[in-house]
Amino acid sequence: MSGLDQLYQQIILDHAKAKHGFGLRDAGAGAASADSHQYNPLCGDEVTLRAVVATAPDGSAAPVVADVAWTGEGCSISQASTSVLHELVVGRPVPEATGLVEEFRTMIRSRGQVEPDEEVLGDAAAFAGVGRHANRVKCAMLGWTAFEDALSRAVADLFEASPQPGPPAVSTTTDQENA
Amino acid sequence: MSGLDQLYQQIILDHAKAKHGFGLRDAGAGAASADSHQYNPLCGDEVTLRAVVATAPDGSAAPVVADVAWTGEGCSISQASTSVLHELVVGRPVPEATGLVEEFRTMIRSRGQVEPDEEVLGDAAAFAGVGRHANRVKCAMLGWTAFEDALSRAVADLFEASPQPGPPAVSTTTDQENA
Amino acid sequence: MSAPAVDTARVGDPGGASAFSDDEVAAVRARFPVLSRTVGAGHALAYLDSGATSQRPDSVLDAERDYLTRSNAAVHRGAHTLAEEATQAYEDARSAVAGFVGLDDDELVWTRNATEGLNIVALGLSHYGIGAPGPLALRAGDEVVVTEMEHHANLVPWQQACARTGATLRWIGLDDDGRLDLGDLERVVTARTKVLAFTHASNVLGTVNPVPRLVAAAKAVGALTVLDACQSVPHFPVDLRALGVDLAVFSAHKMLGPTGIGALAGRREVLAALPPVITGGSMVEKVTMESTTFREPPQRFEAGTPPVSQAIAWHAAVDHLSALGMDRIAAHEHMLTERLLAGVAGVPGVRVLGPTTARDRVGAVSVVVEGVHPHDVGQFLDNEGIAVRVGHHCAQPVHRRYGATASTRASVYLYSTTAEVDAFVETLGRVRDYFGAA
Amino acid sequence: MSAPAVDTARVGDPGGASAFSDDEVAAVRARFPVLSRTVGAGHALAYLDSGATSQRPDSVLDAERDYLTRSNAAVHRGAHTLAEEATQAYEDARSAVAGFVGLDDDELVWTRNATEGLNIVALGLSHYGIGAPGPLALRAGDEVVVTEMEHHANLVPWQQACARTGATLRWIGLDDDGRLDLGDLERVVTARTKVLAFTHASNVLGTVNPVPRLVAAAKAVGALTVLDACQSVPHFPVDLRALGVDLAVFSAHKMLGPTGIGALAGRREVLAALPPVITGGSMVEKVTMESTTFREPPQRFEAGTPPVSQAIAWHAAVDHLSALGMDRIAAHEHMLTERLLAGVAGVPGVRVLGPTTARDRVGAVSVVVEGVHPHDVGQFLDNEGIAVRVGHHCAQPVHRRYGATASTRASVYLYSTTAEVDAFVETLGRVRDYFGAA
Ligand SMILES: Cc1ncc(COP(=O)(O)O)c(C=O)c1O
Ligand SMILES: Cc1ncc(COP(=O)(O)O)c(C=O)c1O
Ligand code: FES
Ligand code: FES
Repeated sequence: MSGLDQLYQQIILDHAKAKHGFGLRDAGAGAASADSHQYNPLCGDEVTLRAVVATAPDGSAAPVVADVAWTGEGCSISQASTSVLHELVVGRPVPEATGLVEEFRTMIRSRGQVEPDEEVLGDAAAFAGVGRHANRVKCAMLGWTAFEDALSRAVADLFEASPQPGPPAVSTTTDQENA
Repeated sequence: MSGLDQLYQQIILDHAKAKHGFGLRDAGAGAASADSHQYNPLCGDEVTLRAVVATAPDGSAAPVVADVAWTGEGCSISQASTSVLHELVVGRPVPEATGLVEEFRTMIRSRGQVEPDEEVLGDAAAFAGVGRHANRVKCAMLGWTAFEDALSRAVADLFEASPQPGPPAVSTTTDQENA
Repeated sequence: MSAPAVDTARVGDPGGASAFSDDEVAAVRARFPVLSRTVGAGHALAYLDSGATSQRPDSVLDAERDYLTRSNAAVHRGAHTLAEEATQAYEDARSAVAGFVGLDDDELVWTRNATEGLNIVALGLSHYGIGAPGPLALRAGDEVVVTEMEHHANLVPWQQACARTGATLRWIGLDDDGRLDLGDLERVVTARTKVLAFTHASNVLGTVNPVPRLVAAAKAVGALTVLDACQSVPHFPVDLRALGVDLAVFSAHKMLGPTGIGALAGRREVLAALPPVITGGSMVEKVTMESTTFREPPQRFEAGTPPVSQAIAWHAAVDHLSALGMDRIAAHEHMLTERLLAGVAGVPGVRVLGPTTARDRVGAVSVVVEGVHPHDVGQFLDNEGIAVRVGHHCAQPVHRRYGATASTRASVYLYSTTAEVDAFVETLGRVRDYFGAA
Repeated sequence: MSAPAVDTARVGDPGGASAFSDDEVAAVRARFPVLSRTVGAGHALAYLDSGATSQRPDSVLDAERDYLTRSNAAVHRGAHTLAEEATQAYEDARSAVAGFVGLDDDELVWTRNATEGLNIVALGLSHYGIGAPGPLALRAGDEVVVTEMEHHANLVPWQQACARTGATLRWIGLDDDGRLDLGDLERVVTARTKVLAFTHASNVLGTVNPVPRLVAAAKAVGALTVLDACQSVPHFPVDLRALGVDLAVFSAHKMLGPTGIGALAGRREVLAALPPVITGGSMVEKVTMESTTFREPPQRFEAGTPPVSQAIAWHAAVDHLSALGMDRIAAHEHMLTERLLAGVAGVPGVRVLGPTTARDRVGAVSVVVEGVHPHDVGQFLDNEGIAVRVGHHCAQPVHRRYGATASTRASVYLYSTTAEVDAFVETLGRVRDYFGAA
């Protein structure tokens, strides 16, 4: 496999076209949601992502990720990684989703050193090669950073007595994604 | 002769002690004078020099340098070069003095390449070695730059109908002495 | 060292000078060690990113190392031999770089990069608060004019200067071919205009702007002209005195020299009227705890330890360029630009931002590939050893003007070859297929 | 890479670490090509001017050249291999230099030199005019406190900031031994104090100031602390986090690295509260013709092409220092300082500016020779191959405080030898005779 094909695995090219979860939708009744806008100053691309959380159907303590809806523009890596994110976390308990974000970040930041656990990361394991490309790390993380940000605020909302959805928070891709 | 002795010729060491013309004196009657203050920002040293001009005793058109009086602090090169200046130009017609300043500057700036004409420059020829020391060029020129500046204003005063001595002009050693 | 005067109309029409022959290019390239490296699976490097930063020849590397292993010392200080050698080499470098753009040594200020040079000017003009506003200071009601093709470096500092002083920022728009809309000129540059700041050559469009025409418009209303010469000085002969601009900036790293150094250059009377902004050692005369007086330019703008070894390396860079001849370099790049434009025109689904002919144009060619993101295009090219730049190239407004967020830019320099240009064109032709956009 | 925390009281009392043996010094010196050159009539060079700028070891020269001949490219841009290698090396350098002073990589801003770093802070705090004054902005009635031993770099920018904002500049005076008059401290640092800016070690007196005591005084009144670490970071272990200062500056060229690069480093919350002053590419988020938003620190303060190869060289420099051990370097210099002070004390007609014992002192020893101008002293020493600095060392007020316009300064570093110190002392003993002052 050429370096190129290692980076652009077929799974990534497919997700870049499929864009699972694309399009902002309203959260259903009983759910809480928050938006996050992330901007990549290196290329000018951006994503707006809505995380929707709801109490677990089985009544367990941890809420679940009810939906990940997003729009935005970007390279195939950023589009595919957000699409994969949708596939991976929707329906999961929040702590599990948060753990996956951590796992994904560790893999991406490892400069290609960490072997991804495909059992855990599923399609997201295809992004292991991105870590070797310093200037693409932000691409892979764009949607995931937005999700992490939106999720924490959606959960806070869900647990608040009277959820007060504020204006969507705007922040840049955190610059520590650099390294 | 060591490099040191070539720079600090005995003539220079003597002048640095003798400081001909040291001390500000008033210009006599019928003469015009102007002061110039020069500051060397590289070392913090300074000189205040008064050029006095008078109409030539022999009635010729060009005025003569009647006095060069100065005070200030500085290294032996700067003190000696100002002392030598006094010796060289007092009593000379102004155009001759201006020519000597040009001659001196050319020698100092030549990086030690121009052989000085001892007939013309007298003791000032001893400063030929200074040109090889980029950081001492300003030292050698400090008093001479002050003289050039003061002289041109003194002459202007002399030719004015009613000479109006203004406040002494303050300026730094011109930075082109650098090169 | 002084470059011959050039009428910018001549750019794209190299007159007598000819492009380098194949043998000559090979000899040019032999001096740049990095050009012989391979990339990825053994692909020869095709470096088409000189618009971002150029590569360095051995002469430049050697000059800096020689200085550092022989005379390295603080300049203008100390009576010792190393300090004197260092001072001499450093001031010789100032003369050489100033002479390369037709100026005298006291008309060139060493800066951190071109960006800092523009900030020195923009901050200097908005320098209210220390004493009285200087003769050039901007005030409410004044106008600053830029163009819509500026690099952020020649836009954001002016936005800030206007915000600080109450002046208004206006700009000259662009036509659909990527040229300044000069029909606008008399409407935009008016008696209220105090500054006209514009780029000599666009780093995105490649457009070379008509400096004489713009300078004349500014002079007619008494406005200061500030030229961003980052993409011109490296590529064709530029005589700033002949061009008649007041101030200009450019960077060493785009013309075979090091990072860490740029220049603000211009008319000594204008520099003398500009107050300093960055203060500290070496730019002062007399300092007490209470107050400070400042030196004359250029030192007034050079606070602290300057980039000494970088200045010396830059000297070697302009010597290297002069020895080859800026007119021949321009002719060589003109030939490559024509080939690049012709090649790209033949690739389906590819749109060029900027003029599609090489007249009044430098060899930075930015393209938008339909259906494929520039970063993906760049990655695809890299896989074959072709290095191009992708993104907004620090010029978001010009991209927006042409309906793009980002682009893929190939840029040539003296060491670029027809083979590299052909490889770029051929590989570009395969991008859309790979990403399923064809 | 992180240096161990150090209580500055330990300086001058190296504890466990020992000075380099003769063999070790020889090995240290072998890495610095320039140290083997001769001066004038075949004299070995005795470089005692490291306080102005240090020499560079082969490791630093090689690291920069390797980068330039292999991966040179614009960083954070382009999807190509060279750009990725360059970005990686550049960001690794940031981590390394930040770690060397106990900080994280997002707490270090690359600047042109230390002077620019202090200006970024002083201008940032006087940055009225763009939007509302930030939380740190100076206002009329506020006070900025410095000391009487500051380098012009840590004095003039504060004078200007006060002139701009209507704040008042105050300073801590000095006692006759060359130490801060801390009896003054509570009188000078008051509820009105918004900034306490002071040097860690004086470049003229050699005095190492008691950072913990000064930081405590500033914290007690809620003032920002700004440390000039130019003469400390190169010479002994410094952990900025442990010292508790808010911001600090230092320069590569005084610690084996290149000119053209320095650092502003400090607490991320403080950097985050500081507005940018120099604007342009790479420090922006979204730019339209009308307005611009800025990135987070450190990028917010790094407009334009950064000093990339210089950052990589600086990385090699801190690795070189760390491999030798900053504690051993400090011990070595302490030994040399003691010898220097003892030797000079024995020369008639010579007065030391600053403490006459090596406790809480670095190895910059400035002297005034009765009856001989410092420049003449320097020239005399140069004739024997001894390189020292002469002049006011960019610190006129401290000279005035001790009744001098200028002085002659010998300063040691890791590669200095006892023989060089002895030669300096011996030659100094002959100066007054030569100039007829004895
Ligand atoms: C104590 C001190 N502060 C500041 C500076 C200024 O450093 P730079 O010239 O690298 O900006 C120096 C060095 O000259 C110094 O010794
Ligand atoms: C047209 C133009 N202006 C300004 C700049 C900024 O130059 P520097 O990054 O060297 O400050 C560049 C290069 O990036 C440029 O191409
Ligand atoms: S290039 Fe912009 S997100 Fe990948
Ligand atoms: S050193 Fe000051 S004038 Fe010579």
